[in-house]
Amino acid sequence: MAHGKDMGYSIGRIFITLFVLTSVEVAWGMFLREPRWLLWSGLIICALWKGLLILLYFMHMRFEKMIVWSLILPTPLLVAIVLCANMPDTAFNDQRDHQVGYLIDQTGEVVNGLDPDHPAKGRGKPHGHASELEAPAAGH
Amino acid sequence: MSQATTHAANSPHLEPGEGEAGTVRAHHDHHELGFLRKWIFSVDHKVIGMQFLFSGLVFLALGGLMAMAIRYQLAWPWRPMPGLAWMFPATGGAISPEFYTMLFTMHGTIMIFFVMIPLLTGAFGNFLIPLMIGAPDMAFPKLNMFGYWAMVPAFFFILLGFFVEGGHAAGGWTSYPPLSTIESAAPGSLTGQTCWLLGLTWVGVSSMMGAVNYVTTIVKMRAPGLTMMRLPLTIWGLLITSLLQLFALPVLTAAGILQLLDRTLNTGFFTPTNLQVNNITPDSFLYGADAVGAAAGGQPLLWQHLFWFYSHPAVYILVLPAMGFTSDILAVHARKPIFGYKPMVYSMSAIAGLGFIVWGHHMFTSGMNPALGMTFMVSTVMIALPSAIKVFNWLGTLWGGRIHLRTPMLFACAFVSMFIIGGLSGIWMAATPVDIYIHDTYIVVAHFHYVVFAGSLFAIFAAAYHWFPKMFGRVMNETVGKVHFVGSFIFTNMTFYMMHQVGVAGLMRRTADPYAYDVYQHLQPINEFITISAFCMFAWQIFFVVNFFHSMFWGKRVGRNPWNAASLEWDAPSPPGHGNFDRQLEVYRGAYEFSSPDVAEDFIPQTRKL
Amino acid sequence: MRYFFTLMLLLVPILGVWTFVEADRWQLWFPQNVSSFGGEIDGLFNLILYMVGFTFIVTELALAWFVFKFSANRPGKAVFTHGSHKLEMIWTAIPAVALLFIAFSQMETWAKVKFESNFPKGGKYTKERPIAELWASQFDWRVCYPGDDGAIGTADDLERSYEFVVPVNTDIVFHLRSRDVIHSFFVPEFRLKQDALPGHTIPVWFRAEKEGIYDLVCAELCGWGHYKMSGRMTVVSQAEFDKRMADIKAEWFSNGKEQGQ
Amino acid sequence: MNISSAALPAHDPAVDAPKPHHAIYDYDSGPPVNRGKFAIWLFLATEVMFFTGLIGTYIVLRMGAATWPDPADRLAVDITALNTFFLIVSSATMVKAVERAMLGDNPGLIKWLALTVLIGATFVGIQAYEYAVLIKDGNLPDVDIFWSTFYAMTGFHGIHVAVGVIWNLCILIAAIFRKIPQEKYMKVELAGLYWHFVDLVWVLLFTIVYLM
Ligand code: HEA
Ligand code: HEA
Ligand code: CUA
Ligand SMILES: [Cu+2]
Repeated sequence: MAHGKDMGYSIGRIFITLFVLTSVEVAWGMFLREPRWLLWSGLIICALWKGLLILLYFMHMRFEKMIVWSLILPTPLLVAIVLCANMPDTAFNDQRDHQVGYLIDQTGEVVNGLDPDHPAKGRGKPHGHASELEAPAAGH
Repeated sequence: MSQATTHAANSPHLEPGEGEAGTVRAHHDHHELGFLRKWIFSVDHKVIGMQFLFSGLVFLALGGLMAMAIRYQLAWPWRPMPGLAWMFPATGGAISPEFYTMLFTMHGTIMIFFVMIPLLTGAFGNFLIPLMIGAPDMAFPKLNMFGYWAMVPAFFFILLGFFVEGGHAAGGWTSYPPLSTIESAAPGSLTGQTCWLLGLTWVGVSSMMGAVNYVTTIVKMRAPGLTMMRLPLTIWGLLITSLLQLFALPVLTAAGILQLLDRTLNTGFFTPTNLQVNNITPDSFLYGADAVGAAAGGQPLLWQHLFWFYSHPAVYILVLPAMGFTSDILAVHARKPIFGYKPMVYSMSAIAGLGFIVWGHHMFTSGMNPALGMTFMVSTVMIALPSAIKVFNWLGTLWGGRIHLRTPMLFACAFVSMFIIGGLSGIWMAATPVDIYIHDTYIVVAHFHYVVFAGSLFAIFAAAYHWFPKMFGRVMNETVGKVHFVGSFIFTNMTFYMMHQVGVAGLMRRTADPYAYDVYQHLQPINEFITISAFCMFAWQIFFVVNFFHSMFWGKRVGRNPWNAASLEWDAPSPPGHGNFDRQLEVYRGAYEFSSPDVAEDFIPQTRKL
Repeated sequence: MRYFFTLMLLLVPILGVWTFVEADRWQLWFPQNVSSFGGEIDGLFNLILYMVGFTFIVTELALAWFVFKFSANRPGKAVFTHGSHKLEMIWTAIPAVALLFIAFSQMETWAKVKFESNFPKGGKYTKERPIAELWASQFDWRVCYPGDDGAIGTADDLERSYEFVVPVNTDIVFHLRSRDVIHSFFVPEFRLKQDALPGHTIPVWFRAEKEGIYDLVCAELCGWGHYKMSGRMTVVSQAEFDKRMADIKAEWFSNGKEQGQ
Repeated sequence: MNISSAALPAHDPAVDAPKPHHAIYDYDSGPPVNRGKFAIWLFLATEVMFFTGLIGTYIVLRMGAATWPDPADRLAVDITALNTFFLIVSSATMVKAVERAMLGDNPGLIKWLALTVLIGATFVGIQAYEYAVLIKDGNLPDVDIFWSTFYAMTGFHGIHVAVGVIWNLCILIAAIFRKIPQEKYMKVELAGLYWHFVDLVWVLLFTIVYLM
């Protein structure tokens, strides 16, 4: 056997931390929606913290040798490369006629399908309210 | 090192991965395997390698036939192909433009995903890895079997596509949306493209299983004394290739699945809004026009980025094992140690590492942000540096050797010669302003056929001649082999070299009839020349096919080590039985100790203790 | 046999160089260049050609020579060496310098052609006021000139299919757009290629320095008719251009707009 | 011909004929890591890259959108939050199961593994329910890019969870009928690593898709 018979850490403690972090995260996400930067940074910190705990303890990485780390270490770099290269062409592309999410609506107009102010004009329907919307006119 | 070299016949049966260091274990179920277990559902890496080899060769013939049809059309557009009227009754045997687009799409797809990758990693990777590292089999033999069986749905879908309505995918092997996602944009985008995507997904699954297995085997199952820096370069090439597959391929799988969703569920990851195909807005874009609409609003460049993030590393997947084969074969037949072993290893790693950050060079004119283009140019140009180191070290290996010009050696030298040509034309394309002009011209076609056909496929030929004795216990006929080499070399250069010239003249790839443009009309004679050379090259392969199958059964029998090579696979019987080796190997040195003054012979096997 | 194989390997650099030398004679070289930056691109192509050509000749000759010399039947063993640190350094450093030189020599021209910040300013046509919008669709080209108001997308726009007329010796900026799939604007004589990306408006500039009629080629696979998606680039003098625009306008309004649609 | 046809070493049937019965010489080289663990980490690296493709697509598309709907308006964050807790709990029970397996405590292993399978299946069930409600309301993947990305990401995560449940179930069945001996605890640990990975991906997905 490669290592000792117990996991080398307190499962309970990690579990409680994860539990608390998730609660904080959900509460944060539900009640702290403005300002955006605060919402996002809080959530990102919580998520990364949780992910790290799972990786280090549940997946036992804290106790693994360098060789196991080396298998997974290139990935963050590659993730960053993929994201960085795609940002200018997709996220911040100013040669686009319309930003992401524009659609043709019932009237044939190009509208922002993601605009929360006009859910019926685009095609996104709010959760659970479908029956309140009229059925679209058929044919075009 | 202290490992048991005794035959511990009574040690309990352990599963792979659970053997303690130095365990020797014996198999007790020595019953003869039936045909099915032995050849079809085999878990023996040698048999699985053969399975990949033969299916790869069959697809090579198919892809080659498609190339011939392509060439026919380019030389004599719209002229009925003699004797093929029954296949295309509508046109009397002539190639229609729809069919032409399908031809090169499937030619590229089949050659890359169903020929080169299966042959290099599937066939030779499987066969050579355990043998060259002195292991009894792969780390996970069952997984290995599934690796081949995952190819079966891939074969099914890729062949099915030819028979569906609208024909097979016709968006190029790059499948750029929206051409490939909007059904009314091309006949191949009806159902063929879906088959294409499913086929590729399964190839991906197969490669992933294979790659996990190869890396684990190479890292964990080397014979005692075989340190990483004593590995043959073939193994290094295969190891690095597998890592490339592991880290790059899943991105293509994800992108392929997103494209599949675009096609089947009408999502719009890669399709911007408000398009008018055939001058009408496709039904699926209109709200309420049918049950399912389409959430357009995506970004076509996103596919290109994700596709090339895999497919550029993929071209190094196509060449790194080939470089490994070449290095081994050059050293053995020149009776010289590899010149600069460590630089060779580092340069392969550097090619792989840099290979992840150069993919944008396929997108210089695509509308990509030009500042990105600049960074991609610098990284692309720099990738020539490790390639240069490799070329010079190959030359260094030849220098001062005692070269035996046997067939494998000739093919390996041809690889060096033609990889240089293909690599150097890569520099033109890497240069952004020059690529503005030459992108999508025949210079690109010349470039990649020099590296994948004249490069990798020649290395595969070299490897086939070189390791044939290990596979079948017989050598291929030397004279026929040389005849095969001479014709292949000459006709390959005649075919692909002239493509540079028509490319400089501005001829574009993927055109069914280039002469529809005035600017290209004077290029027809040269295209005829290329076509005739290509036909000759294709016909010439009969020497290989006949030699291969004839020698399999009636070739001259040879011993374990016909080339007097030093690496471990030659220590096993030819062909090796189940479990590969009949003694516990112990490794004392690298794989390239040729012509050492310390011994009388001109080679020291890795296993000999001095 | 070794003579024969050496000859084969030797033929590669010999015939290889020869075809490049003769290419011009057989009209297998660049078509004439008529754009202002085309000369620079050809120059850069040639710069790389000379550099890689040199490398090509040296490496191929070395290969042929080694194969010839060292496959001779001679007594004794091969030279026993595992490499040379000094040589590795040399043949890493020299190509590194050469490659960096190649990379950096390209940047200026690339920036000139493609960077929006370098687009001609102060001339008649700019990124904001392009000469026309060029629409690609399966499988034809359409040009949309602004009417009298100089702005595109208004009621007085003039549409014309197939032919794109521009004045000579003027910095031209136009907007490239696509209706359906990806196409590519390619005029070999201009050394200019730019994909038309659906859903995008991509500004492109060039300056044609010679009057004439040039083929406009679609260079990105766009379906079965990709091969015949040709257009025509007509470069005329300023006076002629004004006359042509007047003609186009007259034709457009006399035929009714529907026809151009 | 010259030396190129130099005589090849002769075939010697006594030495060279394939031997049908070989001992298997299996030597464990390289770093002291279990092969299975090594392989599973490689596999997880490919999984990271797979989800990079999916999540990366989401991120760049979202950054490029003019507006993005507040997920709380469209998705049922509350029951998904509950689901998140389930997955975390199941990760913890999985750790217990691995611990029991290491100690050779087969009944304990069965208990904790069964719990893991159960909770995992609940997760899948709740997600299926969520999908059913959404689809009934007409929120199909083709409605807009929000839903497209939503289904692509959560769908592929859901498939991974389902695979994990099946994998664990197989081990559970093996443990019940054949007993997993202490020295084969690695079987459980490998499944556990995959299971935690799926949990980890969910932690990120939940934050990005449901809360941000
Ligand atoms: C095995 C496959 C393989 C290999 C190894 C390469 C190697 C390289 N490729 Fe290639 N490439 C392809 C397969 C391959 N390519 C394919 C299939 C396509 C087309 C895809 C499609 O669109 O369908 C393509 C397309 C392609 C493009 C896009 C062209 C376009 O569409 O406009 C570019 C642009 O930069 C490029 C560049 C390079 C470079 C710089 C290398 C370098 O790695 C080469 C390095 C090698 C050398 C340079 C030679 C040896 C070095 C010396 C002798 C030393 C001295 C040299 C100097 C000082 C210059 N390739
Ligand atoms: C590994 C990859 C590979 C290989 C080997 C080849 C081989 C060949 N290719 Fe291919 N080609 C591509 C990859 C490859 N190609 C790709 C990726 C594209 C781009 C597609 C796209 O644009 O989307 C392309 C496109 C392409 C074009 C451009 C089409 C166009 O743009 O319009 C042309 C044109 O001449 C061409 C020609 C040829 C020729 C003449 C061969 C010849 O060398 C073929 C000779 C055939 C053989 C040598 C096979 C002989 C058979 C055997 C040895 C079988 C033995 C069988 C048994 C033992 C059972 N190819
Ligand atoms: Cu339009 Cu090709
Ligand atoms: Cu590339």
